[in-house]
Amino acid sequence: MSAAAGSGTNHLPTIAVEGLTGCAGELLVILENLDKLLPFVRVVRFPFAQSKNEGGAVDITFVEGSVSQKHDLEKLKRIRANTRWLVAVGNCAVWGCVQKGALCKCKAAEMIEAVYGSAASSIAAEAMDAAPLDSHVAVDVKLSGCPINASQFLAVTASLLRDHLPYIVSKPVCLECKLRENPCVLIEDNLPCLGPVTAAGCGALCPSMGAACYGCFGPCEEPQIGAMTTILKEKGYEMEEVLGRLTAFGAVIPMGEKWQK
Amino acid sequence: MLSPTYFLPKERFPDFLNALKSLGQVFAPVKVSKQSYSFKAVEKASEIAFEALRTILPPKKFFYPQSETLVKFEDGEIKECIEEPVFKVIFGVHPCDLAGLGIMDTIFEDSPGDTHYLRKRRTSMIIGLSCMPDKHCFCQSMGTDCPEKGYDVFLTDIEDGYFIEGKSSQGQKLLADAFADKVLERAREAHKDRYKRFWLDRSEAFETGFKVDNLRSTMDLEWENPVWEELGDRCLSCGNCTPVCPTCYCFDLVDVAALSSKQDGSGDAERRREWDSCQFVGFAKVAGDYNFRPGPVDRLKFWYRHKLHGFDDAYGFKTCVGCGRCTVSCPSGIDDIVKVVNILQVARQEKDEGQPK
Amino acid sequence: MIPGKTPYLSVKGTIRSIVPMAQDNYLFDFTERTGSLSGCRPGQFVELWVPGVGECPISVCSGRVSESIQLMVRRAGRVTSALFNMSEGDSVGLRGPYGQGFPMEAFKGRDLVMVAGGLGVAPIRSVWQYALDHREEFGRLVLIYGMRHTNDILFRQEFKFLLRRRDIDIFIAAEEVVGPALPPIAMQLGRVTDLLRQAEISSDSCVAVCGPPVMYKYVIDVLKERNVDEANIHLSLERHMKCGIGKCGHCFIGGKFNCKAGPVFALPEIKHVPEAIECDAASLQGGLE
Amino acid sequence: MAEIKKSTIVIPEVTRVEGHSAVTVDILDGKVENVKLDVFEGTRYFEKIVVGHKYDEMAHLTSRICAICSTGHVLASIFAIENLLGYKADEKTTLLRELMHLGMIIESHATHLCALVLPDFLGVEDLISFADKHKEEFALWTFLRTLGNDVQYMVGGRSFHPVNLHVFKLSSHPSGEALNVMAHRLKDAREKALYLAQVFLDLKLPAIPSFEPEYLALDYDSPTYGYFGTRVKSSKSWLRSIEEYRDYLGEYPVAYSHAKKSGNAAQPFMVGAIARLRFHSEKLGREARQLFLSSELAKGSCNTMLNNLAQSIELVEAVYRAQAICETLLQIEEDEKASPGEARNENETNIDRLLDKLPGAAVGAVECPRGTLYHYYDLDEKGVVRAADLITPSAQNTQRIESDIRNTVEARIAEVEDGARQALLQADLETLVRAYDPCNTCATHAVSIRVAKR
Ligand SMILES: Cc1cc2nc3c(=O)[nH]c(=O)nc-3n(C[C@H](O)[C@H](O)[C@H](O)COP(=O)(O)OP(=O)(O)OC[C@H]3O[C@@H](n4cnc5c(N)ncnc54)[C@H](O)[C@@H]3O)c2cc1C
Ligand code: SF4
Ligand code: SF4
Ligand code: SF4
Repeated sequence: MSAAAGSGTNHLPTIAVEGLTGCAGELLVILENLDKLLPFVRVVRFPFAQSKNEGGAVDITFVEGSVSQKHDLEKLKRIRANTRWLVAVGNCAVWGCVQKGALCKCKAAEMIEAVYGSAASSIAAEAMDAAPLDSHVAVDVKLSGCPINASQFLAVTASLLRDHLPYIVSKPVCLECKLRENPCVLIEDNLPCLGPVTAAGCGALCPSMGAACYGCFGPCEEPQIGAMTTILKEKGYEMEEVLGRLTAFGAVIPMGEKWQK
Repeated sequence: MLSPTYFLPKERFPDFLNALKSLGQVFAPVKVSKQSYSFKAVEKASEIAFEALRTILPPKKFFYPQSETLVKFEDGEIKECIEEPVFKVIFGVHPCDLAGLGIMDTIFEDSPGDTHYLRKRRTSMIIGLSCMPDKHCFCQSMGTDCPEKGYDVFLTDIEDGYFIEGKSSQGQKLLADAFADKVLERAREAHKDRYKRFWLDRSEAFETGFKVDNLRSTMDLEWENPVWEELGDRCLSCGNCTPVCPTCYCFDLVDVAALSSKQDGSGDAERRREWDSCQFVGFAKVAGDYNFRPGPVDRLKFWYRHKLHGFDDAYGFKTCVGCGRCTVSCPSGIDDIVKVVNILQVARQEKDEGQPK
Repeated sequence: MIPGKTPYLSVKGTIRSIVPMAQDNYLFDFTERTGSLSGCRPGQFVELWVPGVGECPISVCSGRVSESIQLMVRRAGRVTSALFNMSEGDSVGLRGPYGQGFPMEAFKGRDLVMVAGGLGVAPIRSVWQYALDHREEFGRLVLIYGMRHTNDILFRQEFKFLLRRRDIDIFIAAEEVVGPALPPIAMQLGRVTDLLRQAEISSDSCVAVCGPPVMYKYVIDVLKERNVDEANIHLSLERHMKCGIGKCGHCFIGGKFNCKAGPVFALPEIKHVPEAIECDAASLQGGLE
Repeated sequence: MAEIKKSTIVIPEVTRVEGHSAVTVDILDGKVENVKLDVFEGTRYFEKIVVGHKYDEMAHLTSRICAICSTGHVLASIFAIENLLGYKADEKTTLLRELMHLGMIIESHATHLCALVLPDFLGVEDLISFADKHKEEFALWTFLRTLGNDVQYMVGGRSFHPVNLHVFKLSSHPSGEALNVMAHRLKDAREKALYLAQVFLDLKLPAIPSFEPEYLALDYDSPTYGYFGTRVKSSKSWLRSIEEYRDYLGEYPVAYSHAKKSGNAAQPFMVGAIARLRFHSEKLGREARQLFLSSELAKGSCNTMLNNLAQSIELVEAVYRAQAICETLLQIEEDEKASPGEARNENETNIDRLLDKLPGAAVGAVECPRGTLYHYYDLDEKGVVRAADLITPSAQNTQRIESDIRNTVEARIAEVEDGARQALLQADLETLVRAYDPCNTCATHAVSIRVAKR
């Protein structure tokens, strides 16, 4: 990999970590795993974690958060222009997460009105409908998760440092769940487990603890939403609730449109 | 010459378990939730769930783990990953699972033999255990209801004790030693009578099943039966039916790259296999995004066909052993093989009858 | 018995040369010192490993494999892209040869028709190279090669020489002109099926076919029009493949592992297998017929 | 006519804090005219996001407000709903929730203190030099945050955005073995926590002229220093139920910032570690209490910079308390083994009856690392959220931060125009903002003071 921003003696590839609108979850995961990366990279930008931050070209930029305001968009465009690999990290950046899920129910302006009241207008001028990065710029790699799984993050970085595209599974959570030999909470406890339509990566965290998957990793490849809805309805969940759960983490927007009615 | 048979009174079971433990770590079904069991390491007889019919995962997991590294690339060289297996004793394997292991053996033994599986398999002892079918068991239909091969020792529950047969030489040696240690008795006529009665009663106990002789042609003739679309509409493509199957062997091979400062790609890496499922969208996709099985219906039909006659040609057997795991672990209730086969057979029969003589 | 070595172990192949053939199609020549690939037959394939990225099945496209083995690779995804980033002297892992290949022995003494569509020309090349090396053992040789765009043509240099030979009839066509007006070799506008109708094909010919999944059905129809015996039609099927040795299940179709029993099948073996040669209507739009 | 001078101090992005924020100070004719803490973290309207969702979804939805305090949000939402339904969790559940919360306190305080604050005092600006030149501090941080994370991982299944905490219960309990290992790790961590507190006890603090604000913190009956409660205590000696939070907090949105501000304009109040220690220092364990007594905090100093020290004392307490909880849980497990068969899940069977209390509304609160967090929910008869109100500690502190900045600039107004000393003032302002550990989900050293003439 070319050390695009390589300055002087330091030939290590460069990385940057940036946040748009999110909860800083990925920033935290990356911060916590930085000691493993430091021998192999030079961190040129990471405002969450350090004060001396450089501008200019970078090899890999990890971006957390959704585009939810004009400020985010300007920043994202700057990032795109300066990085070779743009990696969307986290459900916010890949799917839009909860703030995008909420758009199924009402528009951003309505929400601002409701939350900020009289001060709404100045905020509304800045705000945009929350959207994942790829609705605005080209994204090279998408690593979902809320938050991302640390070992997946390290594997993705390892691939990119070799200049290879990483392999990211988009099989359903059920696979990991069965590999861990968990009793199925959807079958045994009638919990509204979204494992069948959610992308694996977490290691089937929730079902392994006896709880229902609530879809925080975003949808798997071609989620069978129709079948999922049918099954949950048969278990006595009301349509309204099922749609609420399916859309909560921002992913399954087509279903959300039905919810808007 | 027939090998000797033994009797183990139930109160002596802990001693028998100790004999097993002296060979290696013992794994047996353990209750893990209201209705599920799992093969886990056990220390005491009280931990064993003797009533367990089907565990969530079949015993294949011991020889073909969910994830294992096959080959690695280290210091610029391609190297084999050989792991020295530790001896395992798997206790409580029912006839359907024994048949399942037999099928796995065939696949992995077929040339070129799979070293990784075979090494682990040969470093183990399988202790079979009799069972009484529940409403989902249909091993009788599949012809896998009697233990034939793939085990070392088999225990038949005859109320106050177990009637024990040794199959392999390591199994017979275990029994001979246990007999010498007075853990086992020689089986007497009364035991043998009860043993026979057990198996007769058991064969009467099946609540469900179908005829297999026409399965192949039925599957082909009913390939367009409307039932497939109905099932497909309910299919989650979650893949739950395959990891739980004693004969599903499909895997994905993935590379795991180590973080490396070598930017020319010569850094260390591992090649790992992980269980995969034919129910996932990308399973049969080839370059150019052409997918041979694009929809849930296509994948579900493929699965049914594979289970019910897929290996007829390749190996001369069917790959369903009738354990009922897929039926109980499908969140959608569409992997009810017995029900589906019955629907297909009825439809076929109607056509046969409708045909002019 | 338990074999000594894991069957997933590859040997090291070093890139000797890389020749760009058409956009996103490069011909790689590897040296392999252990000689484990030297028994390779036309139509067989190897598993190529770029460590840290993955493996993919690639057909051997040279009729003779000794010290070196040639692979024609199209950049399709992760592994192939990683390979494209490599240069001469770099190494990859290779294991094989796998699969049954074309039954060259059975073809001997008969007319041989070779039908290639797109990248399918790679394994077919090993067939014609073999046949030309053993020219006297075959009857008439007919080579039919179709592609989508004129500038997709692979082995252009080789075709220049082949076209001059009298002992092989060659028909090449593209569906559309893209790039330089027409390449400097005899090329028509049309489809593989059009060429098949032009060519003189005796009903007792043997046929070797390789191309995109959508092509097979139409090729078979034309061959049947020509009264070619089904048993003499051999098709190389592409399937998603991981292990190459009949374990991983990805390429399993209708009771057979494509990697072991195939990838080359005689038509009667797969005719009634669902999915084997059908194709869905959607992918036909703008397709071959 | 005399020239009117207008200058502005701008900290465009405060680094090493969670979230994105900027500080602007307008100075007109030698007087501070305006102070703005501008949080430009994108709007996420959580109060609207949660509407239409079921009560049991609140924990994982609101946890996404903030990664560092996610456990706090999870617990506040659970408490609100349990308060509404009149449900009291059993002892084991309560202890595990407290353990989880302490994990967050350890992790959050350690990260704030070691990784975000210490670099100011060590004089390092980037992570690599921090990791390189101050191995010991860097290792200390790694050790403590990993410990906090692992506690949360053990109880919650994830070090943040936990998946195991639900209304009424935990979906699974950590094994005895895990608790045992954790108890030992916590014991080994005591020394490190004490060392860190000593570092902060010994620090010389920059002069920030703070004035005594009104301190607010949760009040509770438990005999140990804690973070959960349903009453609020004020340094103005009043005590009220959290249900009345609107009366005493008064929240209003500000046009220039996306984080709402709380407080009474005339009298800003402060929440967080200093406030908690003021009210509950007598409940601290021996070691933490000794540290407290030997500090300025015990003398009632209101210097904001002491918030760092206060957090370090809490960290010590948290390590001790978490260990004690692990041991208690192990004891409970022993007792359960001794007398099995006692139905533990009697609560579960009553959920339907509990839901009969719906519709209704209630408040839940927890003391997060940065102060009191309130969640208010109004549920309809099916348990679906009709309205919500979520008030974070940072929102409550905003006004006080602004007034601290104002006071500091006013006291050091000469420095504004003095090139050499200006940089120092800016750096101190940033350190000040950071001392609050504001969780705007962030603040750069590139503080600039622009002097405009008109
Ligand atoms: C017997 C056989 C011979 C082949 N011969 C050649 C050849 O000579 N030259 C050549 O360029 N290609 C050949 N291919 C196709 C080649 O294997 C795929 O293009 C390659 O696997 C793509 O790998 P990738 O990692 O670059 O792409 P990926 O990033 O893995 O995926 C890109 C696309 O390829 C599909 N794909 C992934 N793995 C496989 C696979 N194992 N088989 C088929 N499709 C896959 C994916 O589903 C996806 O649609 C052959 C395939 C087979 C089965
Ligand atoms: S994806 Fe989840 S963890 Fe990441 S920023 Fe968004 S809310 Fe936080
Ligand atoms: S518990 Fe959920 S994730 Fe696991 S198998 Fe059942 S549905 Fe799938
Ligand atoms: S199981 Fe589902 S909700 Fe739970 S962590 Fe995994 S993806 Fe997220």
